[in-house]
Amino acid sequence: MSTDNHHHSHHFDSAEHEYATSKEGIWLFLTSEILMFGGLFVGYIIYSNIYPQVFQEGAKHLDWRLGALNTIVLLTSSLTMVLGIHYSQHNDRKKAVFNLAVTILCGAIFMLVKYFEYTHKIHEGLLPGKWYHGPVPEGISNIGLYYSFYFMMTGLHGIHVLAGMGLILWVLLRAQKGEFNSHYYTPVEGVGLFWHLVDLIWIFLFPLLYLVG
Amino acid sequence: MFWFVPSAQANTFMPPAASEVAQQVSYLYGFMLIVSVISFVILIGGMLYFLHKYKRKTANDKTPYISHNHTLEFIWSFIPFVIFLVCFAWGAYIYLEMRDFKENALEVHVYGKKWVWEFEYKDGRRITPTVGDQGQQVPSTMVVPIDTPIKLLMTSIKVTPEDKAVLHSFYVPAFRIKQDLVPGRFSALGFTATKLGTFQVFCTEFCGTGHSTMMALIKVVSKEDFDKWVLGDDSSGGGKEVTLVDKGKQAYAKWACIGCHTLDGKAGTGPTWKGLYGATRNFNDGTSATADENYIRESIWEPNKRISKGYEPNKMPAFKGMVSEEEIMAIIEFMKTVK
Amino acid sequence: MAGSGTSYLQHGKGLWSWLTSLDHKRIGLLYFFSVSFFFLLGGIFALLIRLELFKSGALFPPDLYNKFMTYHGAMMVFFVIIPGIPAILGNFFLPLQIGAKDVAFPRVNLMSWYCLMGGFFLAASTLLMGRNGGWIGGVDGGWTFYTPYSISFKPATVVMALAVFVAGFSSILTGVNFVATVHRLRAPGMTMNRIPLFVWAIYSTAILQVLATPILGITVLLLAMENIFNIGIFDPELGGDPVLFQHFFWFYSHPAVYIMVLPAMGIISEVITAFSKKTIFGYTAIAYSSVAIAAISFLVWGHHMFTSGQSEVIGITFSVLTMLVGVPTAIKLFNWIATLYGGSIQFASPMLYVLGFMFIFTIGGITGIYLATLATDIHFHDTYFVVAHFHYVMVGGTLMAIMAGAYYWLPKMIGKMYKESLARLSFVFIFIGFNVTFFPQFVLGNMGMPRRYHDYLPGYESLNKISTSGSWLIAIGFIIAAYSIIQAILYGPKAPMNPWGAKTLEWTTQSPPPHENFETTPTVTAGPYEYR
Amino acid sequence: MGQNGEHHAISLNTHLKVFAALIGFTLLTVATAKGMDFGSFNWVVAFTIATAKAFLVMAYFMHLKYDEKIFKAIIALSFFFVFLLFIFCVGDLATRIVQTSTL
Repeated sequence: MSTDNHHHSHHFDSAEHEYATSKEGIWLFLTSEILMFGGLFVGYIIYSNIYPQVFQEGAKHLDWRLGALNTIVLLTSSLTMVLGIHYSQHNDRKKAVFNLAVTILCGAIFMLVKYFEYTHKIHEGLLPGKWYHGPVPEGISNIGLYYSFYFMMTGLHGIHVLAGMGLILWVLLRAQKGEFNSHYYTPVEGVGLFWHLVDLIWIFLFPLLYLVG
Repeated sequence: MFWFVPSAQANTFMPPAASEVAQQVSYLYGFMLIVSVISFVILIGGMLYFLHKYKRKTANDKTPYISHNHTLEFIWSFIPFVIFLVCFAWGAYIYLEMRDFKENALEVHVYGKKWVWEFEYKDGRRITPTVGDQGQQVPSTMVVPIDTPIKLLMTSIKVTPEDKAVLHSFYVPAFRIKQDLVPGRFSALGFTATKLGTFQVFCTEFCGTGHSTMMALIKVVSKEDFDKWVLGDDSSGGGKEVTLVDKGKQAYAKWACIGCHTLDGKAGTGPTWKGLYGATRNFNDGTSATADENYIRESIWEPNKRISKGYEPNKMPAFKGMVSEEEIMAIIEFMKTVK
Repeated sequence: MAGSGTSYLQHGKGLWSWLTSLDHKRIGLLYFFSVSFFFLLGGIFALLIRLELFKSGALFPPDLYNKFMTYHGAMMVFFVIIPGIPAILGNFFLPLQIGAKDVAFPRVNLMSWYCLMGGFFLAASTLLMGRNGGWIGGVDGGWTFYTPYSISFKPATVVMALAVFVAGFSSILTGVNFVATVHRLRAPGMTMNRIPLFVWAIYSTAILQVLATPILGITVLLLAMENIFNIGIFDPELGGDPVLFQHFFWFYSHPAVYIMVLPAMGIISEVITAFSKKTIFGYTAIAYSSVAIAAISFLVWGHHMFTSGQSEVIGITFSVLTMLVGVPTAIKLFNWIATLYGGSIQFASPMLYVLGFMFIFTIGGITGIYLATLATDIHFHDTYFVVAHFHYVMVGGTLMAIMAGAYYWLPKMIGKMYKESLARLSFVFIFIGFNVTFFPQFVLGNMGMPRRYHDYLPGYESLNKISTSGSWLIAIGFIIAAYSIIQAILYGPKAPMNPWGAKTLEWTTQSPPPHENFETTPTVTAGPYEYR
Repeated sequence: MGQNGEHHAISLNTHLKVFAALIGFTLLTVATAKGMDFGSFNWVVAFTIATAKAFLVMAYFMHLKYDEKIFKAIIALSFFFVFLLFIFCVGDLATRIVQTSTL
């Protein structure tokens, strides 16, 4: 909240008070993110029970190796994020900046892999709903539905990854200027929570889309 | 364009109950009405009494400090709770009865499309809106026998393949029944009529421009009359020679033109057909043309090519490949008679 | 820092200082002006609707009427009553009532106002987009956006969905802010059992805003995608289920009804104690019933869908759960009336509005039971009975409460007194006008007149005429109310610190309050309504 | 006062262990899904593992284990409401009676 290093905003009693409040605000916001993705998950589970074949056929065209790679990339980024926070807390500016940079890099790798997956699918005609013109297995008329969910879920997640990368870049620049120390590191921690949530959603998306289908 | 229906005349508090379930709903409604009036009098009467009695007298009135009273609070939570549960249980009981479709029920299919109702019987007889002898529009009329369980199987369909089927809802106030029609699946509705007469059907799920004119009728007849009607012995005359005008009339109903184009000069979603043939049409792009055979063919096959002033494009689906040349000629002959 | 004696109104000058202000009081006023403007627009659409329905037969083309109805609904729901009380009065008085200097996140607070404005401009821009370039722009199909109808209306529906998404974002941010504020920023001694009931109400509302709105967000996002890419999740032609859309939509929109009415209940508790000079009867019951209503409201959404094609089993489940939500509501009504017992009741204009609320809300609440009961709802669903019911609850309830709150707190907000006679006159017009407008609609619903009808059978005409004339009375009432507020702002005499002799914290600071609310942070030693 | 004083700082060692466990779980979920077939229990296995991973991330990376109770309550509430949406929607779809045309 405050851009000031050692002081706190006028309406808080102390820096500690402000820190705890900000953190609660972030958790509340994450709640709404979980519910938003939750809606999609509920839709996915319902439709995959109505049309099990559609979802099985659809998942066959996904490369689980790329999914697993992305899972590991995101988990690594979560670790470096944690390290970034840790070093910010311990006044180690260099290491903090380095770890934050690695986190952004991991995000970029993730998006790059996604880019290849997307172009491949667009090329093959594996598109959502009405636009699907890939191979149509026998007896299944609405296989596009699977790709509707695939693109909606990964797309929305991808937007969150990009947003998270932007936020990390913001705290990275501030860390570079030495704005964080053991008394004030709320933004790094807040952005970190957001980034972990993005990771958390992927942890569920990966088996859902790539493995069980 | 409203179809004058005597029974739909809203001259009573609720339409007269004309089905088995309707009678039960009326009892429940009566019970709830009495309970609500009593509760309302207790609440608002109590409030008014307190307002009168405890009106501020001086600026320094002393008031008692009453923070709570568990007994009272329990009573006024518990009594409403019991009343609510009674309403629920009674309502659910009637509802289950409403949804209990008899095995031997007479099945009628209901199709909702923009913006007409169509009914189909098991013998293949399909009822669409028609044009009466005086040139007035007659909505689709479902004929059912009295005191016989009826099961309606309903779905929403499209007018042309490019169109989109939307939600409709089949509502018969006199029977106290209502059910949405969802595209792509059948929903069911059952009733047993207990009164002879003609009853109004409304669409109660918003379905677009013609929503408020999407009506139909249910005609309840005696069992004997129904049997006669099934045999085709109604007075509509099977032996009459079918003229081109009659064919036009049929096409007018068949393609649901009736949903948007009136015959009596009133504005609908589309222009009225009254006096249309031979008239000069002014278009949105500033041009104009005479409504001759070619223009009418174009308007049916490619309606969005030229839009008459005051109307929206893309309201009417293109009927090219669906309405045949013969039908168009018949429609034009029919149009000529609508003056 | 502002010196002693300067109010928040003088702290910083010029339009720019307002548009960038982080002061919760100024943001509250920003909301006040923008929401009033939205209300004016929504009201004009309402008058046009009633004008069309004045007599049987068409005055406007059906499509135009359908747009009036849609914009009236969307404007009033998403831009007036949902942000209404929490964002205007909640923003202004929540920190004051708990003795805080500001809300927890002032910047987020300002951002949520900009989100609402952004949402409004997006919504307004749809007026320029017709169906594939139609002659009059705008969305039709109602504020509920039921698929598949809403899928066939591009591109305006896409933009409207985004508008709702952005406005929803504003709602979430406000909710996050208020929950954190109530949890963390209470003055010393202000325990959760001592916070005023208005704060309890806003707090419960905020929880609803955080938990329910995201589902609306994902629903309208899917709707927009459905329109752009035909993804088929809600399109039966591609295997989707339109009824599932309704589930998702009402998962938000039913709690949203309580987002609208819970804060209204909070205002009632405040005003009724102040004008009967008596402590609230059953503080705990009222406070916990707010939370109970918030919690149960998530379990009842299916009562909007009894005829939609959902299963019978789930219909019955939703019906019984809906009955449960009636209990805390009834508790509140009884407690308010019990508060009047033995009081010293003053009929000032805020109190008149509260009494009007009690009258109207009781009718609204009781008729709700008809709609929760399965058998009767089948008859009443989507008829004018429903229209009358939710106007009784949301307009009669929320709007009466917002007027009560506005007149109660206006002296504190702007530091000026209004003319009591004008305020009372506005009440008379609004109260009578409201009942004249909406009571006949119960009867119309009984007779079976469906809602969203552009035209109706001649038999329904006489009651519709009464209803339409009532709408003009309401309009006159609001014009008088607006005049009285403008008159107070411009020429009103200076307001004392505590004109009503109320006990909550906001009355212990000067009118209007200084920049940081209190000269010294108050320490609380007793409950909020200590009229001993 | 002092953010690092009062707050439990998790050691780097713990973080690395958690990370190793997460990677291990990822490999395990791939192995079970691709190498073994539990029939209709595939879902259960995959989701159990995913949930375990989610708990690790929340408890350690997101500090929930050592943070204030209220954060746990907030996050639990959000999952509970997703569950509510799920259970009622499924409740509807599972109990619908499919009507078929007899024509």
